Amino acid sequence: MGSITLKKVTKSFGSVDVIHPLDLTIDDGEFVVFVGPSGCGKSTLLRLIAGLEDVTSGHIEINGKDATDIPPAKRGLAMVFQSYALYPHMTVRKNIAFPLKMARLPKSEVDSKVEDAARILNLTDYLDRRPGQLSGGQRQRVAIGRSIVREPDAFLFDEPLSNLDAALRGNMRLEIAELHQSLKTTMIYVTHDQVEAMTLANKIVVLQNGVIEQVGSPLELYSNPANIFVAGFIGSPRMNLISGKRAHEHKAETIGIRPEHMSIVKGGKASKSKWQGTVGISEHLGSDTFIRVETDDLGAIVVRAPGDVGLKFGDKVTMTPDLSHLHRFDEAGLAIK
Amino acid sequence: MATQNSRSAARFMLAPAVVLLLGWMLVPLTMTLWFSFRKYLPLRGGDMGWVGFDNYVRFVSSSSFWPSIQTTLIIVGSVLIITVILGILLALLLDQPMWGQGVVRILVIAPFFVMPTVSALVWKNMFMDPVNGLFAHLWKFFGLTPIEWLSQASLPSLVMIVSWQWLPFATLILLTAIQSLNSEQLEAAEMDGAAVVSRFFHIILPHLARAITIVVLIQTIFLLSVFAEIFVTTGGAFGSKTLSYLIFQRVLESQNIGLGSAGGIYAVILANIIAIMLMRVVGKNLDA
Amino acid sequence: MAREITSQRKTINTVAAWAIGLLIFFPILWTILTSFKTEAVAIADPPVFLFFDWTLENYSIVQERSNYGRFLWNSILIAVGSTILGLLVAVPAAWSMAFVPSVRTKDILLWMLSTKMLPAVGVLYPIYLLFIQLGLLDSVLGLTIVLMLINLPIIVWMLYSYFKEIPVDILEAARMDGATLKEEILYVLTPMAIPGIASTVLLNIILAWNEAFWTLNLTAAQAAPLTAFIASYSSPEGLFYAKLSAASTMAIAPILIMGWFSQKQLVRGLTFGAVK
Amino acid sequence: MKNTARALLGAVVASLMTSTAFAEKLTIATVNNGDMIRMQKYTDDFTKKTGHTVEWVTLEENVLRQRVTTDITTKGGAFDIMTIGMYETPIWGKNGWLVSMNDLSAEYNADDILPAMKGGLSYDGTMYAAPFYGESSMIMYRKDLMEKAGLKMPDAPSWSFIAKAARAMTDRSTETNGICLRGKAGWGEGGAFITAMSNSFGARWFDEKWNAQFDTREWSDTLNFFVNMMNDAGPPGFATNGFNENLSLFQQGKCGMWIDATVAASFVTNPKDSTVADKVGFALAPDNGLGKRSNWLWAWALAIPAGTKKEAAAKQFIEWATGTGYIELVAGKEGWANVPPGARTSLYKNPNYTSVPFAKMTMDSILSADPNNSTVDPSPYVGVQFAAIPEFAGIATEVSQEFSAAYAGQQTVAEALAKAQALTNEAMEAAGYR
Repeated sequence: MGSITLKKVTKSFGSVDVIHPLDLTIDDGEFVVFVGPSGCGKSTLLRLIAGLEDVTSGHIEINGKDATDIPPAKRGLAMVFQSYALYPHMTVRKNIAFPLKMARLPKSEVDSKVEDAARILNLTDYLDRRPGQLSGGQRQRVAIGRSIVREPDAFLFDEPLSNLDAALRGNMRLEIAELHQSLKTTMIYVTHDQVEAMTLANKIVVLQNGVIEQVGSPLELYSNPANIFVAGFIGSPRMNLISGKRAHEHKAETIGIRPEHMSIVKGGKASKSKWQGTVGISEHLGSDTFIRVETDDLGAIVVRAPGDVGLKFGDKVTMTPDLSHLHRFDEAGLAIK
Repeated sequence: MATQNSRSAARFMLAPAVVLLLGWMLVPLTMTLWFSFRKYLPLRGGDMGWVGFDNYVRFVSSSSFWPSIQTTLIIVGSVLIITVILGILLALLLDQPMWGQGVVRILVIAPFFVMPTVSALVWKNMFMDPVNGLFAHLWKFFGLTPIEWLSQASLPSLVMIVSWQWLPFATLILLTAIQSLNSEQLEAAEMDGAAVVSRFFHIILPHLARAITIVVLIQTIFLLSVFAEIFVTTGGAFGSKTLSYLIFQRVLESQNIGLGSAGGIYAVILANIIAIMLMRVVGKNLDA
Repeated sequence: MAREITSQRKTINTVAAWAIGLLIFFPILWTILTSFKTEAVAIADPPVFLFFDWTLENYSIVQERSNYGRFLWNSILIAVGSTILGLLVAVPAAWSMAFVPSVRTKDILLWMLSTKMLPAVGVLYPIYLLFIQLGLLDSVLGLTIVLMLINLPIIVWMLYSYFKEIPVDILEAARMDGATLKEEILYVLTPMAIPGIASTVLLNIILAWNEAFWTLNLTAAQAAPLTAFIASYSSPEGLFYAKLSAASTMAIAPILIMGWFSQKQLVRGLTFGAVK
Repeated sequence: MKNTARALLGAVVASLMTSTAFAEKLTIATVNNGDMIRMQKYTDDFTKKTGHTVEWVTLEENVLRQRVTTDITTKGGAFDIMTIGMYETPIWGKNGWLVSMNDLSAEYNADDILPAMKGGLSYDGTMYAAPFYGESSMIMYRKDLMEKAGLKMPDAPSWSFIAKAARAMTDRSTETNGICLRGKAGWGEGGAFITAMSNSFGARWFDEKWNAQFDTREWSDTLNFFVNMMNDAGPPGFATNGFNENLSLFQQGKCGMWIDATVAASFVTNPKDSTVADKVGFALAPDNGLGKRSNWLWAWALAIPAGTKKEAAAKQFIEWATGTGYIELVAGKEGWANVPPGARTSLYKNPNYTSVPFAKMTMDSILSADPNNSTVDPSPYVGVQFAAIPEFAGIATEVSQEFSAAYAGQQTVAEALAKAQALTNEAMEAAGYR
């Protein structure tokens, strides 16, 4: 229980089309992440599924039933907001109990469900506090708790971690992943952070300007990006994209190569498969070093090297791309298979 | 940004307020409009027929009309200026650290709670009376001839009474606005070498623009209909007749409903002109 | 060194603020003091401030002359009643304007405010005639309705500016959590807007309490509030300052006391969205 | 048989009527002057006698007038009894808005009402309001100050004597003003005084064709005389002084003379409120040798709006409040000086009352005022200090505002008169008289 299907869904605000005709199927139990730059329509899409916005045309089906005109509360979905949207005047206990109270569950049942949720989320000691007295991570857990107790068919997360600091974000990411493991409920998660998308998702939906660019598992997207946009968006640091003469050499308008798919040596000579340049700024991460190489004919190229690579600023270097991992794109930016 | 569902709910929930106010405005206004075209003299037989624009012409050509407009504008304008300027100064003072701030605030807002009738009575009798009033005692103490406030300085006296009533309101709103000013902004300006005066004009005053707008808007609404203060103190004599007081005289004292209704329509027009002007001038500040 | 300067400045601030505060408050203080004087002391030259024989005589005379309790009760009924009624109409309206704004929202708001600029005296006759027809003359209900209508624009505006400060997310969360519109407003919005609603209520009570035109002209004996009470003292036989002061004190004391006790709420909320 | 049946039926109907009339609650609008407030204290006596209860709506004079006029013109029915004056009664009676008072009970003895009062409260021979008290105006003066000034007040002084005495009694160093007179705007305040005064100067409001007369020599004499005298011998701020302000000044001993309502006599001689109670003398209002004195005629009277359902009970109240029984009730409790004066002939024949110091002068003043013939030159209107036409109150208030502005020195007497002339003619044209 928890499959969601979008059929030819569009959304316009006035004359601005935010979502172009869009089809998408989400299966029960999947963890789907909508990712894309800000303004791509991913949050709007989530709100359309939630029922907080009306679709301009098209249909939304939940569990095989048309839910297009069903109000949010009746869709069997739960949502965790970016701002947590906790009720500031209620204690943690009341916050978590609120959806159950709205469903008019008997008090004993409400209490036991709240206790259960609190135990799962390590909130038992904080049940009588108000949101204002909690830390960011605790608030986030309360927001999740509030959605868990409803036992929804699917969870919707709208950039839930963006208000947390980096360390906490990592922890919460794990907790959400564990939650999905234990609940096995459909989750739809919106983020602009491709790292979150890669680490959490079974299925990633990449959006740009209201259009789905590609749908697939993280690795699929990583290894077989369907177009330049996905290629550039997924992966960190970004894939190196090269166009012009060097691309034509590989019978493509644009070629792409990820930083880890190149080897780098000091000195050496240029050839068709070897690129030459000068070492610019390096980022030393310990295990890896990302080296920015300035070239005359390719622009700046980023290469991943081992942490102990002995290259210095200004060294002349030669890079050798692994041609089996070379991505080729045509004039429309689509991948050439 | 909402669903069709909530939009229709919104329309449904806005409806009672709109319908009520529309009724409250339209029903009497229509009746007033109707009366204004009729010779309506209750004491001489009631509705005595259609007279076209006679009432309108008569109302404007009356020697009291333009002075009453002038008086209205003087009272509204002076009270606004006084309350805003004193309100800012008072708000700046109350924002400073001091002992007993809460008590001082109570003292300052107290006049706002006083009924206009009562404050007019108190000022008129106990302060401005040229024989027994406190001001008279004070003047005599300094060997001066007491001022006959309500006859020799009727407008300044009225402005004083009304300003006293509204100063607390202006002060409170401005104080809240000042307190919301980010102190880092002021500190940054101080670091940049801005003196106290230029800090006030370049940082505090622009920050207060919105609050001043609100004070001006709300006070104008209330000041246009100032009535009890005039009724109790001067009864409209000594050039203190505002437009609404003139209408009162036509309707209730002269019992000429037709003429008074025409005056009422003029007042509606004046109010709308002022409203539109206010919106033009200050409306931008309300956008947010 | 720095501390010393601050405390010196603090002293100056304190003195200045207290002086101005007392000056502003003085007319009220003087009225209250005078109400405890005899008529002769009230007009004494030079004026007597504190050292006189305090008497309650004026209060007993005023009470003997008119049944203060009844006027007070009517004032309370009308002020509180019109406020509750106003909230019932204004909360949904303000919710609509704040959370589901349309292109016309601002126009509607300004139009509502402009209805307050209508000169009351211009429409006295029509309203009086209507009240006769509806049998509302001299009834608490009639006055409650009129005062609600008069103050409705202000209530809507105040509530609107508070509601706009509340994040929409929270209301949407409630909607997702299965709350109906009524529940959303009742359990989530209203409690969150308590400070704003409190100050709206206070301001509205003050405005209704002090409204002197309609309350005087639409009542006779049954529904007359304190504004009518004071109208019978506004020019009694001779200028009896002490009795006038006693009556004035009785008319303003309840609202003054309420205002003082609740000034924190009033001050906190009295912004009309002025702070941004 | 038939007759007895009819009589029986009649008796049943009558008893039904009295029983329905029983225990009514009357709402009475009244003015907040001392006599009316005193009456409220004795309402219990009325309730005891009739079973009816009374709700009082006590308002300041201007508010009251505004309030009852609105109610009567719209037939609002908010009041069962209204307190109105000599100005309103004939106008409202003419419009058929008031219940006739011609059928009051025999024991009430309507014939005892002073003819001047009855005349002023009637229209076309029907009395529409019963006088609660009546008044004229007269001079109240300080005998001690008069003596100090070396003068002696005649019983019927002239304006020139008054002006001379006022200047002689004035001592600014002790804040003693020779004369206190009404200057306050409002037709019932300064307007009433100056109109009554103008009568003795030979002025009038309108000629026989309803033309305003403020451009006449007589009016300019009146106003100039008044302003000169008041500037020399009047209190500061006299332009805002009305009855109450002057009463207060006089009671504080700050006035040598005061020409005002005869009812004030009981206040200024009441030692509880007045510091000069034992030093007050009385005289007729002054004249100018033209045959008219400058005293007015006024009555506060009780009237019943037509269409009331409580007419019977209301009449019972009026009989109680304006009858001789009430006078005796007050006399018994508070002394004869405090009974409502000026309404009944019998009061002035009562030896208990004639011993009150101001009784005779009050009576003489009332008798010397003639509403039907108040001006030296003939005029088309009835009324001494007013003209009993519906437009008068509005016009006179505005005229008196112009006058008050002249008293305050904001404009000259000539300017004030010119404006008064213009606005009066304007209003009379609007009302269709000219």
